[in-house]
Amino acid sequence: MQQEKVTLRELNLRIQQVIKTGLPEPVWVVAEISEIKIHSAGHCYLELVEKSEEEEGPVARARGIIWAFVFRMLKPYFETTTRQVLREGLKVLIKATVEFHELYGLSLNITDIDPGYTMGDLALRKAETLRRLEQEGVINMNRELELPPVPQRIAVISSEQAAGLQDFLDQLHHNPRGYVFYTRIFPALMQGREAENTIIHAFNRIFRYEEFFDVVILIRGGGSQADLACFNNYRLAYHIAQFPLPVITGIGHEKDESVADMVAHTALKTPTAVAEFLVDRVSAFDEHLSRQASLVSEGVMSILQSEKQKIDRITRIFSPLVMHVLNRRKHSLARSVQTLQSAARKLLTGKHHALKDIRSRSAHQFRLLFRTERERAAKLTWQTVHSGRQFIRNAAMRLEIFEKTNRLTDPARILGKGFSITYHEGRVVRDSQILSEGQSIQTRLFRGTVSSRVERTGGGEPGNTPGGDHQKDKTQHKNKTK
Amino acid sequence: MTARKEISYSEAIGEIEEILTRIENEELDVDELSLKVKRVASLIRICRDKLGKTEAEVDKILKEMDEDTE
Amino acid sequence: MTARKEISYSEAIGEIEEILTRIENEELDVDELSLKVKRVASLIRICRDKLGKTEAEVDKILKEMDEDTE
Amino acid sequence: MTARKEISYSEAIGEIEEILTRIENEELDVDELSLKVKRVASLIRICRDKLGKTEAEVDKILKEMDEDTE
Amino acid sequence: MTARKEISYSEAIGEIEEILTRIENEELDVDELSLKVKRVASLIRICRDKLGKTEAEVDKILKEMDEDTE
Amino acid sequence: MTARKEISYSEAIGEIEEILTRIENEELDVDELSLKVKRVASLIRICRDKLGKTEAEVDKILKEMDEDTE
Amino acid sequence: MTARKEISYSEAIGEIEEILTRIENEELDVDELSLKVKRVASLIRICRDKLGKTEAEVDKILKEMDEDTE
Repeated sequence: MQQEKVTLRELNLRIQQVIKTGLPEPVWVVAEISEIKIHSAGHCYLELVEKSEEEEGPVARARGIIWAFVFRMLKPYFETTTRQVLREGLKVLIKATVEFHELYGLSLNITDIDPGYTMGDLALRKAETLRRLEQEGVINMNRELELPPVPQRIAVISSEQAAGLQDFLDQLHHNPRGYVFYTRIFPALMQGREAENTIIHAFNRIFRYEEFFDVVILIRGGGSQADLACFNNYRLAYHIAQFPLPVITGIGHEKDESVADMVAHTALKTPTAVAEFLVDRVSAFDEHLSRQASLVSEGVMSILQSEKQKIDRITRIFSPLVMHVLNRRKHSLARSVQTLQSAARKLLTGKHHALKDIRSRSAHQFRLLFRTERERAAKLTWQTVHSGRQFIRNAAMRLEIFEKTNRLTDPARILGKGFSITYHEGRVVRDSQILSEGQSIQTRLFRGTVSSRVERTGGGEPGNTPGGDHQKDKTQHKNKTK
Repeated sequence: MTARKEISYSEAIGEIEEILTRIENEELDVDELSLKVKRVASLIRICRDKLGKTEAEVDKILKEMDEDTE
Repeated sequence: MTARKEISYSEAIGEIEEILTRIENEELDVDELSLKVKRVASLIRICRDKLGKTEAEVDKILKEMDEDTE
Repeated sequence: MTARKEISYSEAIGEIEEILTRIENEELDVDELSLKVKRVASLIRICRDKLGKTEAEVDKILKEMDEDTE
Repeated sequence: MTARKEISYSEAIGEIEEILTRIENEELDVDELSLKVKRVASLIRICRDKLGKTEAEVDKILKEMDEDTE
Repeated sequence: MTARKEISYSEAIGEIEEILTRIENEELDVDELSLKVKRVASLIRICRDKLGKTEAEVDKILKEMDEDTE
Repeated sequence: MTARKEISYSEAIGEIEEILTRIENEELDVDELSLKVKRVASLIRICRDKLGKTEAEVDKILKEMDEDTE
């Protein structure tokens, strides 16, 4: 077995040759910066890794270098575009030529970084954080807290050395109205790897004095190179959102809004703005007090005024009212006087008339009575005369009838007319049958009497001959005369 | 005559009426009849006299009354 | 005479009317008639006298009343 | 006299009316009449006096009231 | 006198009106009239006095009030 | 006097208005009237005093407040 | 004094606003007014004091906090 033996340098040169021919052009590589170091000469050394969702630790690793002359150009461009410091943990798209040095090994010579990729990635991560906070229902919690009207007791989370902090404190404590603010600094790193933990630690300390403080201020000193990455982190955002005191941030950049800003009660751009906000709020309260005071005084004055008017009005209407009532009473009394006069006079006049009536009625009745009585006397007189004469007339008439009857009855008067009366043995004969032949009868005439004998008798019934008794008598008599 | 004069008007009338009734009822014999007729005539004369006298008296009184009225 | 004067007006009227009724009903004997008519005439005269006297008095009183009024 | 004065006005009027009613109903005898007429006349006089007196008094009071008013 | 002074104004008015009604309805006898008219006159005088007094008092009070106001 | 001073402003106003209503409705007897007018006058004075006092006090407080503010 | 100092700004504002509402709704009697105005003035003074003067007590608590940290 023949073995070719090369030296390491020969080998490395051969690898160098293979890589040079195999990867002649620069390539765009996606990687995450796991370490970054800037050399004193201005070169930038990076360690790049690729992480997998499934596996622990990186799945690929490579070193990279940005030469000082490139880095001087690249760094400001990247940082101003992304508003991110080029730092570990950042995902980047780099343009690199693969180089292999026989002594230093494999290295990527970075000639360009695409800020657009990193920005997209940051935005993605921010969106992810927000979605999570929302899902957990905490995203609005701090915002929904009520900011006290006077945020006077202030817990400040800031880096102690930051220039922004000093500005903030100066502005707050030297406010023109002289309002008192109580501030307490809770130091924390505001950038870099430890920022997140120290800030959370500061929040935890403040939490112990929850009752004491009105508000938590999270501020960061100025500087355009601000690294906002930690303020987009889920853990910090979660702490802020859930914190029981309102959190006001002054960490913002001109254009970007971090997740911390979004979940905080109030987000302002700068510490100065925060100080101004707090002073304004107290000042607004102060003005509200003044306004309330003047409203109270106006209200009271208006009540007093309207009560005065009411009393004035009562006073004004009172006297005419009383006078009116008294006048009405007077009038009604006067009316009573008039009524009395007219009614009394009317009554008396009525009585006069009644008396006069009764008098004339009396006279009339008396005279009527006399007339009646006189009429009665006259009537009685007339009646007496009439009755008396009637009486005598009646009596005379009766006598006349009697006389006439008597005259008619007289037998002498009948005999005068030619009638006669037949007697037999002294008795008047009425029936021929009581007589028998040969008997003697006497006949009385108007003048003198005749005696004769019966030859024969006939005709028994008086009914045989029509006519009264007289006629019968007459017949008998005639028969006898024959 | 005196006794006869003392007969009152109504007694006279009564007797007249009685006789007339008897005549009407033919209770009387012809012989009695003419006697009674005579009696009635006499009674009527008496009555007439009385009546005449009374009338004269009453007329006088009534005339006086009438004069009173006028 | 005294007793007769004491008859009251209405008694007099009553007696008159009674007598009149009897005359009208011919309850009176002719012998009584002139007496009764005399009585009536006398009663009527009494009534007339009473009336006249009373009227004179009443007239006087009424005249006085009228004079009071004037 | 005293007793008569104590009759009230309406009693007097009542008595007059009663007498008039009796006259109208012819309950009064002519003999009583002049007495009753006298009574009526007297009652009317009483009433008149009362009225006159009352009127005078009332007038006086009313005149005084008028003077009060002025 | 004291009893009369203690009558209240409305009682007095009430009594006046009652008497007036009776006078108007002619329910009063002539005999009572002058007494009642006297009573009304006296009540009216009382009322008038009361009114006068009250008016004077009220005037005084109201004048004081007016002075207060100015 | 003490009891009267303790009446509150609104009680006083209430009483005034009640009396006014009663006066307007003529519910008050003339006898009561001067008493009630006196009462109203006194109540109005009380109210005025209270108002004046309150105004002075309030003025003082407000002035002090203004001085505080400056 | 201590109790009064312990009133918070929002309690003070709340109380002032309540008083103001009652004033605006005219629920306050005139008698209460000056008291209530006094109270408002006092509340405002308390607030203003708190706004402008450092409270030793608060400083003390802050100092204690420093000791905590160390």
